[in-house]
Amino acid sequence: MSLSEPIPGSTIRAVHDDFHGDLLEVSMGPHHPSTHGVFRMIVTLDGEVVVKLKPVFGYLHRNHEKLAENNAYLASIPYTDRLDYLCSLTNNWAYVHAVEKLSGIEVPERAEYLRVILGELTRLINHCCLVGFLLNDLGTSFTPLLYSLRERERMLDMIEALTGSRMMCNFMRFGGLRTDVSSEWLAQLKTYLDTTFARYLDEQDALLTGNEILLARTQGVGVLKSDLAINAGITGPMLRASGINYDIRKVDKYSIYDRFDFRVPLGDHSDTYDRYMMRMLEMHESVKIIQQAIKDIPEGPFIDPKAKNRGLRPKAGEAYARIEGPKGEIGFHLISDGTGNPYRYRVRPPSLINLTVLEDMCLGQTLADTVIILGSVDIVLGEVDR
Amino acid sequence: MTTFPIITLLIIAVITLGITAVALFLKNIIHCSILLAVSWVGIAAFYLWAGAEFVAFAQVLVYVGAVSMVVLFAVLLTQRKQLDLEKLTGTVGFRELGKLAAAMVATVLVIAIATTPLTGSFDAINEPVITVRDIGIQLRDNHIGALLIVGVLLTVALLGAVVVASAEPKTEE
Amino acid sequence: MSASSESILEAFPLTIRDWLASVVPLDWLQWLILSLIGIVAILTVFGLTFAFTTVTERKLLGRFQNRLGPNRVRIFGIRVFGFFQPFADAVKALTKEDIVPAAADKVLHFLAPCAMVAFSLLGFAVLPFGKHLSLLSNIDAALLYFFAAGAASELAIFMAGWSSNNKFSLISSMRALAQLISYELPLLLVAVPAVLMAGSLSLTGIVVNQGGDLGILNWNVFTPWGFAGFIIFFIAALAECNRCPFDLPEGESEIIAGYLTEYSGFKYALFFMGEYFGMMSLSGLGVTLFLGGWQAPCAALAFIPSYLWFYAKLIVMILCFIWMRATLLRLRMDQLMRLSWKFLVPLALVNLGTVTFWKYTADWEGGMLVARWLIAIALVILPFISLGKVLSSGLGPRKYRYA
Amino acid sequence: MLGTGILKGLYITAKNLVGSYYSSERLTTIQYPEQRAQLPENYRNFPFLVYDGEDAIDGLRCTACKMCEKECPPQCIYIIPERDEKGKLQKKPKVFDIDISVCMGCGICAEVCPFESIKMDHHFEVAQRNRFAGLLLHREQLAKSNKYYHSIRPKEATAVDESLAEEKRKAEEKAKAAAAAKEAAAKAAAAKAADAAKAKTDDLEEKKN
Repeated sequence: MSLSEPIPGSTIRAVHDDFHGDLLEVSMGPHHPSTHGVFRMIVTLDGEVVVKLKPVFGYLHRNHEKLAENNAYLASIPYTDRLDYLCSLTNNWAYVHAVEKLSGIEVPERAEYLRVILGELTRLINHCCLVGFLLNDLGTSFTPLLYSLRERERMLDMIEALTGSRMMCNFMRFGGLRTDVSSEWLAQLKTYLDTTFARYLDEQDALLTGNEILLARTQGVGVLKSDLAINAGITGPMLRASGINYDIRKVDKYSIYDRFDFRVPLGDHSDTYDRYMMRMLEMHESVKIIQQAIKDIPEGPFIDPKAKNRGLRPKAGEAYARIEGPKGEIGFHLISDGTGNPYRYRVRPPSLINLTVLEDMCLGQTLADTVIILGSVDIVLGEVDR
Repeated sequence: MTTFPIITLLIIAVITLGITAVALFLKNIIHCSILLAVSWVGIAAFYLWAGAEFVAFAQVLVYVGAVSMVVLFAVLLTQRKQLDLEKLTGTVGFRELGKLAAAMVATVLVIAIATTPLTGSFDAINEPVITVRDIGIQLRDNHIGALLIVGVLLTVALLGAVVVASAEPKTEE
Repeated sequence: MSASSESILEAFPLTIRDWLASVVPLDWLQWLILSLIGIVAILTVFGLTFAFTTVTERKLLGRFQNRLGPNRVRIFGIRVFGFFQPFADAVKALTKEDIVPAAADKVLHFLAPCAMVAFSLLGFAVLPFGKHLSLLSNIDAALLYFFAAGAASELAIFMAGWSSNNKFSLISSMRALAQLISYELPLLLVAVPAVLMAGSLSLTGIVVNQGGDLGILNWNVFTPWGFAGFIIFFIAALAECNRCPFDLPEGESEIIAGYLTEYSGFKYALFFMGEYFGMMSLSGLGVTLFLGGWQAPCAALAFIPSYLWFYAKLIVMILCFIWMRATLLRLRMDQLMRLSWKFLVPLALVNLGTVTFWKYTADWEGGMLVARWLIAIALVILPFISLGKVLSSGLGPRKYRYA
Repeated sequence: MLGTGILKGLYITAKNLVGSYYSSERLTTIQYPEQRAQLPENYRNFPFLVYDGEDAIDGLRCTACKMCEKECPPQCIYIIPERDEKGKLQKKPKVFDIDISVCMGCGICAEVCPFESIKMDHHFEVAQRNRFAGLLLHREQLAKSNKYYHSIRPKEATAVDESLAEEKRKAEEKAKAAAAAKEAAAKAAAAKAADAAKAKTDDLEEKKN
């Protein structure tokens, strides 16, 4: 199934071979400390080198899409929180974006600004979480992970004060947001980003980016060639780590992203270290976007009063809309037949599609590297299995 | 080390020989190799009894530390699927050959034991206690040649191993 | 240190021991009692240190990570910041069910933890805890004995890994063997300079050699070869007792708990006891070789008994172990081997060169003394930098372009 | 030079170690049973029914319109309206069950409820011994007073009370206006009737004369 030819030197040969000795088939099973959830890899090892890797997932399948077909449009917004449970606001935004495109609902200015702020805040949460988990897989006994989680807790507390729940926000509605965002909340966010979060970023940078062991363990490991990345449909920081300039915020210019100036970092070596640095640099950019958005956010309605949320019946038709989620391009493809329930409701999960190239990256690497490569792909099983 | 009467010598001998005998007749090969390592500790006990600490600790360090690992690695990597042993040792001729070799080794050992003049009585071991410093001086003065040759030999072997290990197979890019 | 200036505390443990021994009539029985008291003393002191090291480790790790360590264990209503945790752990370890896998090799599975603890305890026999306090002080090949005792612990790890009949344990015992063997060499090589300077293999001789009027400046660690030796020793000791940057045998994120996977209950606790005893005996050796054993830092402080100085330095070294564990990432297997064979062993060999230079230029004075120090420092730093460049060639933080 | 990165890392962890002893910025642990975190006002967990006045069941604002039952995504609300003796639907729920083992606390019921009667609660210690009976909350357990609602969500509760009061006032005005209009209409009708009657009597007189 792998799209590219096997890496020269990795010996693809029979598992049971009396002369060379048997290959060891190890199941890093659904119940493994570093698979970020219920995900299984059947790894065939020649000594420590990986010869074959078969990912097995589906343990967290909750029938999300069939459920949405039997629910009203409004009722499936809380279910999108549970897709990628680390960043529920961007899931909401992607779904609401698709429904607005399907039924032609307008979104007022202030709502657009607030959506950008919350979307970028979720990106910060996801990236600082990922950096922590990646380094936890590398073996530090939880230290960088707990620094990241401490910052994430502060951000989640702010989101809880706004939306009512830390991770299951259910905050976006067709045509805007559920409630308005108070100016004190925005001021509190601004001071937090300028002081505590900035210090966290510098600390994490100093603690890890120059660390010799991290360099040795991640540079040159799990290389994903750019042509394979494009063919496999990889999106998000993984694609940009392979040096391809494709960020949907710049390509589609959806919502009001054209008003903010921010840069998109690109990697040259497309290895695990680049994927890790992509997330670190994107965090700096997201902080810049939020500060610009807070500076010139207009007054006005937080939701389009004419937009009908309850009992929405969009006219028959079909729409696909996508946004740049923290893990890549998350898109919703909705087909409506005029009734209250969507006829077809399809989610484009970036984690699952980024996962398809896991074997190509792990061939020829050691068992310890497969764990970090899986960590750098940044998957959340809720989104992979849906 | 205080000198010990003859009884302790017998105890050590019995224990060591017992362990080696058990090691020979066990079915599980891993158990045999580990019991072999324990018997080397028994031999170190002989040296301790005789008051030669340096040799005893060297024996434990070299044999129990490193050689037992080599034995275990060898046993581990050549683990045959439980083939029956007769088929392996081939025709009857090998068995005869085996007996002959054993006999020759036995005669050599017996001659060696018979010809070595044993020092006076067993119990009163009162030769001067040799400290490590004396061993060092002896090595430096009388056996300097042998010491240098062995040193160079070991270093060459070590560096050879490092070079062989470090030269990754060319196929890996 | 003339006997008269000694404080009564210095010889206090000895007077108790001799008084207890004098009670017994027969002389060989007296010899038995003397050694038994010594053993019991070491076991209690280092057993309690093991218990409280586990809890200090968890509390310090917590504090490193901005959280509180365990503070819930309560005996008769007193909480003492959680320092009763080891007793709770002991009870838990004893009461937990001891599961032995069906296909496991029962005999080896049982023997492995016992062997592990036994071998790591052997090392304590020769460590000079105080001026008079050393169990086997009359052995003159003490250092060789120490390494002989340490070398056998690989056997225990192999037995554990092989007998659990579990793929992950097998991989991890292979890793453990390779790691322990390859890090024993730098450990030995770096101990040789201290022996060379002291002129004897016995550890008490090495500690006495580090005495003298300059106090702390006499310690080996404050000479160029001593400092380099101490760093290499520290790295090798980390690897010898499977501590953090080298805890590959039980790398949690890769092969779960490695050779400990199939152990539970008291055997699991025994393994940890073995690991901590190994850590304490190795840091004890480090203190003896480089940090001046039981020597007080300066003459004025000599009234504090010598065994307290040894214990303080031991605790400082254990805290450094914990600090490493809280910060450093884990190396990959081949990098770990490359670090030992291509970096630590060559540096240790060069260190031998610097110490011979240091010994034969002992009588340089004045201007020549400065030259001696500079040459020695150069002999230490230059190979470190060049080998470091070779080791980390092609690795380094990168500049990123923005689209 | 090799090792500087590691030393920088060690410095950072040491700084955190020392920092955690004095700066509350770093040490954020809350000892849960003894100390409790202050819940933000918008925090939502499981729904509850608001009742005015003293009696829990009569004062319920809920009129059993089943709007929340229809809109609830996991369908975990079950309502049976009250019926009086003649079987006519009353504006009161006889049975109002919420299965909080199914409810995911999304707050859509509170959003769509036209009568401000179901709101999201702050009470999160809901563990029960029995999974089925224990977690199926009935009308009695769900009903909580408006005073409690004010205690957990002061801003929102006051806004709701004002809107209810304002609605009541508008309703009374409409009722008064309607009443006034009715009287006017009645008067007008009466007046018309009177004119008609007068007109009829005039016709009679003209015919008579």
